[in-house]
Amino acid sequence: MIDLKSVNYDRVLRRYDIQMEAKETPEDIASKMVPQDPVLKKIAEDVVFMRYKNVQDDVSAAFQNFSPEEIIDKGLVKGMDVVSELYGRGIYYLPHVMVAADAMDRGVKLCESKMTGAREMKGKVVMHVAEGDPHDIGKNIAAVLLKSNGFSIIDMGRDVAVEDVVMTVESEKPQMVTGTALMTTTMSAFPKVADRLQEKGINIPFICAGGAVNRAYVESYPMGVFAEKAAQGPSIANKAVEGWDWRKLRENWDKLVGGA
Amino acid sequence: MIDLKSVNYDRVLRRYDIQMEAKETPEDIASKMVPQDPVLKKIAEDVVFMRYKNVQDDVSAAFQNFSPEEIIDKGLVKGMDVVSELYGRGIYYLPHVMVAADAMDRGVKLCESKMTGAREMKGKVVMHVAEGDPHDIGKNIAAVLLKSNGFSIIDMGRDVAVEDVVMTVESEKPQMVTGTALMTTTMSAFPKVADRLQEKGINIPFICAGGAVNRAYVESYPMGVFAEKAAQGPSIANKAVEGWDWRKLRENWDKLVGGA
Amino acid sequence: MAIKRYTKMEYGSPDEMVFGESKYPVSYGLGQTVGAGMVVPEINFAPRPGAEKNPETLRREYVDYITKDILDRAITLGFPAIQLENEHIFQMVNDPEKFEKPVVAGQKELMQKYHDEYGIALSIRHTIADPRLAEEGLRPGMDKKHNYPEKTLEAFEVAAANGADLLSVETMGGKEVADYAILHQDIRAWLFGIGYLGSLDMEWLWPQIVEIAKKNKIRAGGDTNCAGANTSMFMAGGYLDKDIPRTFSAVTRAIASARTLVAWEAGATGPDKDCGYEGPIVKSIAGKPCAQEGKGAQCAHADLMGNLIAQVCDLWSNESVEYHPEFGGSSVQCWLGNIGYEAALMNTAKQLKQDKLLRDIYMATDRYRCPEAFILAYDNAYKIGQSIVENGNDIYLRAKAAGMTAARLIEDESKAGKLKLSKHEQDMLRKIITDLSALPDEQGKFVDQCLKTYKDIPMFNPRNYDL
Amino acid sequence: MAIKRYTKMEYGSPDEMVFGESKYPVSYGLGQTVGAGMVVPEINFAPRPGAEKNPETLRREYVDYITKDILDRAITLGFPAIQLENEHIFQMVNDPEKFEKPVVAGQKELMQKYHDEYGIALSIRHTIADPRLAEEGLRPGMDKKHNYPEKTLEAFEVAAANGADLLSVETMGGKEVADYAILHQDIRAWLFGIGYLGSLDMEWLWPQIVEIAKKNKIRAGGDTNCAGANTSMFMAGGYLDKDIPRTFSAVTRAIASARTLVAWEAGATGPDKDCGYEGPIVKSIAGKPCAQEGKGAQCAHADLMGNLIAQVCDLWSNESVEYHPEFGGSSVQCWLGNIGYEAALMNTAKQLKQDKLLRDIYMATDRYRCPEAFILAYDNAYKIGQSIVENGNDIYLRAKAAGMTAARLIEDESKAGKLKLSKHEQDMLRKIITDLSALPDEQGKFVDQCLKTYKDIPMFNPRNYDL
Ligand code: B12
Ligand code: B12
Repeated sequence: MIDLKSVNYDRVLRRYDIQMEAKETPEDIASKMVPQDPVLKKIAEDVVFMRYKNVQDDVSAAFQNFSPEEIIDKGLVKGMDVVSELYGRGIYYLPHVMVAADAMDRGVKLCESKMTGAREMKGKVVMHVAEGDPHDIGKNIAAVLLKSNGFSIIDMGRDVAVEDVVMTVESEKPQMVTGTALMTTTMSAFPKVADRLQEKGINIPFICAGGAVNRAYVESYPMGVFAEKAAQGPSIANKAVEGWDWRKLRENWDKLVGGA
Repeated sequence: MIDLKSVNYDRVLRRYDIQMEAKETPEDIASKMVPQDPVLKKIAEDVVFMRYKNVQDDVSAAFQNFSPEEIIDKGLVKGMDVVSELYGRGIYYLPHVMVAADAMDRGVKLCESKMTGAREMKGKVVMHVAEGDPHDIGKNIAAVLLKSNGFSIIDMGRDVAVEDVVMTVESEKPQMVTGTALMTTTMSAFPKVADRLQEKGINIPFICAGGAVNRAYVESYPMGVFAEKAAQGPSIANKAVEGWDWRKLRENWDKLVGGA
Repeated sequence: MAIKRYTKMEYGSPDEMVFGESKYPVSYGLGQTVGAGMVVPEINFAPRPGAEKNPETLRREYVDYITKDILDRAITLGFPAIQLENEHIFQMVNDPEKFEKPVVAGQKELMQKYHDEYGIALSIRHTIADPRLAEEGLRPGMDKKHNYPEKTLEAFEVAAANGADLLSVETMGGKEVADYAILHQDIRAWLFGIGYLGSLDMEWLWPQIVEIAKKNKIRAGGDTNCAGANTSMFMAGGYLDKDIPRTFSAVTRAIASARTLVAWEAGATGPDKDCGYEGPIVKSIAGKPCAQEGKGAQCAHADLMGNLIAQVCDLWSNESVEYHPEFGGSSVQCWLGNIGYEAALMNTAKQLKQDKLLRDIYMATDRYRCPEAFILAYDNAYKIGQSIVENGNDIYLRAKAAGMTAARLIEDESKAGKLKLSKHEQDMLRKIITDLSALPDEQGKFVDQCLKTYKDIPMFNPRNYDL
Repeated sequence: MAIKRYTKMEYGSPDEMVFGESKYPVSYGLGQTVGAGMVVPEINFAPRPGAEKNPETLRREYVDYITKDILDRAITLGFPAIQLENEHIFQMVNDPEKFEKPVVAGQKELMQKYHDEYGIALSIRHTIADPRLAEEGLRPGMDKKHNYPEKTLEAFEVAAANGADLLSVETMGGKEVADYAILHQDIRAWLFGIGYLGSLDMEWLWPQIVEIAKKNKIRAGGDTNCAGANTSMFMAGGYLDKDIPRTFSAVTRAIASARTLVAWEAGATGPDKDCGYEGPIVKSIAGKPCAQEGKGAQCAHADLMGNLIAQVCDLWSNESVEYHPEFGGSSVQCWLGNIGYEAALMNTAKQLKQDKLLRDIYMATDRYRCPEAFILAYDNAYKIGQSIVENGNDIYLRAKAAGMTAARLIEDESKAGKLKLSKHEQDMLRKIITDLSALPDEQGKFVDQCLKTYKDIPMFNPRNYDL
């Protein structure tokens, strides 16, 4: 093998990732964001630092002073907010988010078991991966993020037939439906879904996403609203439950998902 | 410089063009196609072999036995048919076609001067290059081919404003209009032309062509019919004067232009 | 058919490996030979959305448009040999008689025409889509809803009988566990999903593919762990991505190579598939030709080893591009131009006897760009290969050894050499080494442990693997 | 400003030339230096149809989408330096204040942000579209219909004042005659149109561009004969094309190089434009950096020298690609990946001190692919350069000499060497040599002859050239 000693790699490549490595630690950021109350703080930190095993105890302990709803909103969700912030700043990686979401989920389940009624969710979302398409990682990530943002999720899985999607939307009456496709030849199911929903008089935003999918395509059929990243799911869903229809979502897309 | 002797270029590149070089000569093919009559034959051969200078004398001589119309149809045009065949088989190159067309043109002019009425053309075509676009070679080639196939051409040149095209089509009443654009940002004039023509109740085929232009784009606005090569111009124009409308041209496009 | 394990390296040293040559060249198709002194470009493509409307629109898209464009451009630019790869879309495996057959036959017919007319060496790889779903069942008889396992086998038969020169597939075995592993950064789960379950699935499927190929006198090419290690690498991404650390991705690749080898152990001859980057490792072990992709596959994804990965390729691919117009022709023509010229460069270097030097420049360019590239530099790939053959008879132990070797190589170089790691990459590397070190030395114990720990992973069903 | 003619070669021998280095490196933009030991990728792009609807949609397309995508991908892949080229569209030169200014300013603003944040070296070339029409008049005051000459100069001013680092243009002078020359295969007409009229037009325009650049403390890059020699090469095409013979195309390139040199004689510093292939010739004469494009510009057109043309480049470009999505990101991201990796390969070769060897492999790959490539191989390019400087003070004689040298080089190699020619190419070559040999030895006589012979060429108007 040729001798590589002479190579000044600065003229070949730059490790911008390392150069930009965040100087801040998760601890720094969390300390600024978590709730003041020591009990809720502990719970939020369990989520932030993925102390999967502590969540159960800390949430149980909190029932003495707080209602299950308060624990969810002011403890668990606050923790997840920190996680989102850390992920956004490039300090946390995706798996952190996944594991933190698991931790939060566990806490939420416990709270729910103590609640008299069902937990009040922001809204309901039906999710699926297009017929013939096995690529479901993106959908799974999006599901986790929507769920940890307070939406109730009906996850239909992958390779889902058009008619099944339509039937489920009809019966579940969600505020929003999502489709994921990673192949040019499976994404053609989206306009079919849209058409069939329209025939049934259903007119909710239909978030479409996935590798091969692009904005122009999604905006070529009714109801379609494009999403590029899983992290955009909650912002779009929030607006959808606020009552924005798909036309308004499209018009404000650039702003909504934070620039081009 | 490194020594290239060791290189077996067969493992790097193949000169398919040379390998396939036509064994037939222009003479072989012409001899099978030109008219039998010696006078007309000579005229046809003047075109085929681009004897620009002989055309005048040979056509003049032919007036003794033939009408100007016969000389055009059975002599000059037959010669041009041979040229098309030679070009199609890759024996003639494009400049041969251009020069042969010049020769034919000269003969036609002479015949026309002897005709009582105007020469009967197959039909009229208005041609232009889109506004802001200076790329006109393709249009010029197409014009030559249409002309030598018996169409009368109104060539509006390049960088032509939408309104000018519309006005000219209105006043000239052609069977077909063509547009050429080689830039993604000038081809957007085509749908505008189409819209304005429709507003005026004009509904003729609008052949659109040029580097950046593609079939899907052209078929996205009314009247548009795509052409990929200048040589496809005459086949499309022939059908247009036969009365095919743009929808029928689109439907039969693959067959019409000879395969994908 | 029996699986013949690799327990020694076919190459005596890393330096023996170079692009365009392999120990066991393979001939097939219309005058094609791969691995015998020449790199061949392999052009991939995806039909436009809507082309799958009906069998005729699909045939037209693949044959009249895509294949014709490709062949025309190959002649236009004077390439002496090209290979096509058709990565089947779902519709073709879902209904092979209707959707697959006309495409396979039509492409071959056109290729034959060009071969006869110009003498250009041509071949086509048909890569069957693996539609099997873990949740429904991976083996025949299990999936009552779609019959996907049966359809998969039928799709191979149809391709082989109608014009395929080379059969490939990217098998899905273990994917449900691998997905979990990626999202939870659990290297043990990965070792179980890909190293173990993935190998088992291949041991079931590949002997059947080899049989079908033999029966039809064509070739069985190979597999790659696109489903796993590429997902991992894709998510690790480049310097703006923060989805998963690249040290994790690098180790998953090494483990995946022990799995990918199974196709060749089951009798496939190569060339393997382009879209797995484990080529250098499996080639070092088996000496069979491999397809790779890098800077000429930017249309399909941005990797961090666009040059390095060309170092020992036999086919040079663009992975895939959607068919659409560009200023320079159609997209498949443009990318064929690009990979065809790269192949020409390599072939000229071979003729000039400078191929090993060009190999080293390729390799040096990206050696330190990321951990994934580093472990695939041919010297390191060879070391990982060695750790696999040393444990060649045990699919668990060899996959574990591959992972550990990769992890150690990265660790050493990041301490002493030019490979830089981010803090998170370092943390992950340490965790991987710790986790792998803690694993049992026996397959049985490992499997028991994993069946217990991972039993609740969504869609995971041990019956898919006869467990 | 005075024109300083080149009458001797800046390089002492062909072997001194290599990619990534030039005698006179140029610094500009945000930390960019070109020609000083590193090849920089230059990424070009075209907006989607419809983006030109209004100034805001155009700005958004160029800035928020295209420029952002490019910068993100450059960081993602770790490229240390890139250059952008914005080839202006008609609307920007037709109404600079409205359409050009926001784009130029917006792109620079975003580039500054990335430069500040990551330290990546960045620069942008603005290539003004030359909309002047021979039929309306090429000089100010002549074109009453559109005022294109005036608008062209305004467009340079606006670009220079609002963020351009480098000004370029592909001038149109002589094009009306060159088009005729191509379609009629008349080499004398070409010599007149490009060698003579084209040079005159540049002598009028380029000193003004250099002035504008100086005033704004930026750089005037260079011209190329896209309008002429590229049209010619494009139409000559590949092995399936039969539009014009490649021997004709090769000679037109050589003649064009004598014209392209004028920009540098008028004080431009380089780097010249990517899209002319005369770079190796003019670089050999002037030692200024040049941009080239080949296998990484397949998106824009298929040439027959995808590798060779990299031999002595300082910038490596993709020529242009329409902005649209691909599996691997947007089209500009995919092609940036491709050319950026090629630049990385060259830069690694430089670091390994193997750059001249890689240069030779590039060159050897396409040396015999076609006559156009053959005359541009750096040794031949150098010889053409010599014939230009020997007649350096006479724009007619030097262009003629360049053409004749190219023709002779092709003739000799086709007789004695490895360069094959088709029968038609041979015939044309003989005709070219005969035609060039028959030309007068004096500029005055030549011009008189041509003015007479070509007076009826459509759109040709001697007043456009002060004749
Ligand atoms: C991993 C992968 C696989 C894995 C999938 C594993 C899994 N569980 O998903 C496996 C191996 C199964 C696979 C198989 C195949 N694949 Co695949 N695969 C990929 C690969 C490499 C990465 C995809 C991925 O996981 N990306 C990461 C995820 C996170 O991205 P994502 O899903 O797009 O999600 C993001 C956004 O879209 C968004 N999002 C997604 N959904 C949702 C939903 C909501 C609500 C929101 C808000 C956001 C959102 O958020 C995510 C990011 O934050 C791509 C390469 C590429 N360039 O895309 C090819 C690719 C998609 N595959 C391709 C192909 C061809 C196939 C096969 C057909 C190959 C074959 N012939 O065998 C088979 C499918 C077989 C079949 N049954 O039909 C092609 C598709 C080409 C085409 N025609 O369109 C690609 C593009 C590769 C290529 N360049 O050729 N593949
Ligand atoms: C030659 C050329 C020029 C020459 C044109 C000379 C001329 N008289 O036409 C000149 C130098 C003038 C030129 C200028 C520019 N050009 Co230019 N040019 C080219 C080039 C290299 C070849 C085009 C060509 O002549 N092709 C050969 C002819 C024969 O093809 P054609 O016109 O398409 O015609 C064929 C068919 O379309 C069909 N056809 C055409 N018309 C018709 C009509 C009918 C009825 C029929 C039946 C058929 C038909 O028949 C022909 C074949 O048989 C292309 C490269 C490319 N990849 O296309 C770039 C290209 C078109 N140019 C391009 C650009 C950007 C420019 C400039 C804007 C550059 C600049 N910034 O200065 C300027 C324009 C300035 C301005 N005023 O706006 C880009 C366009 C990109 C985009 N945005 O879409 C291209 C694609 C180059 C690239 N890859 O970037 N250019």
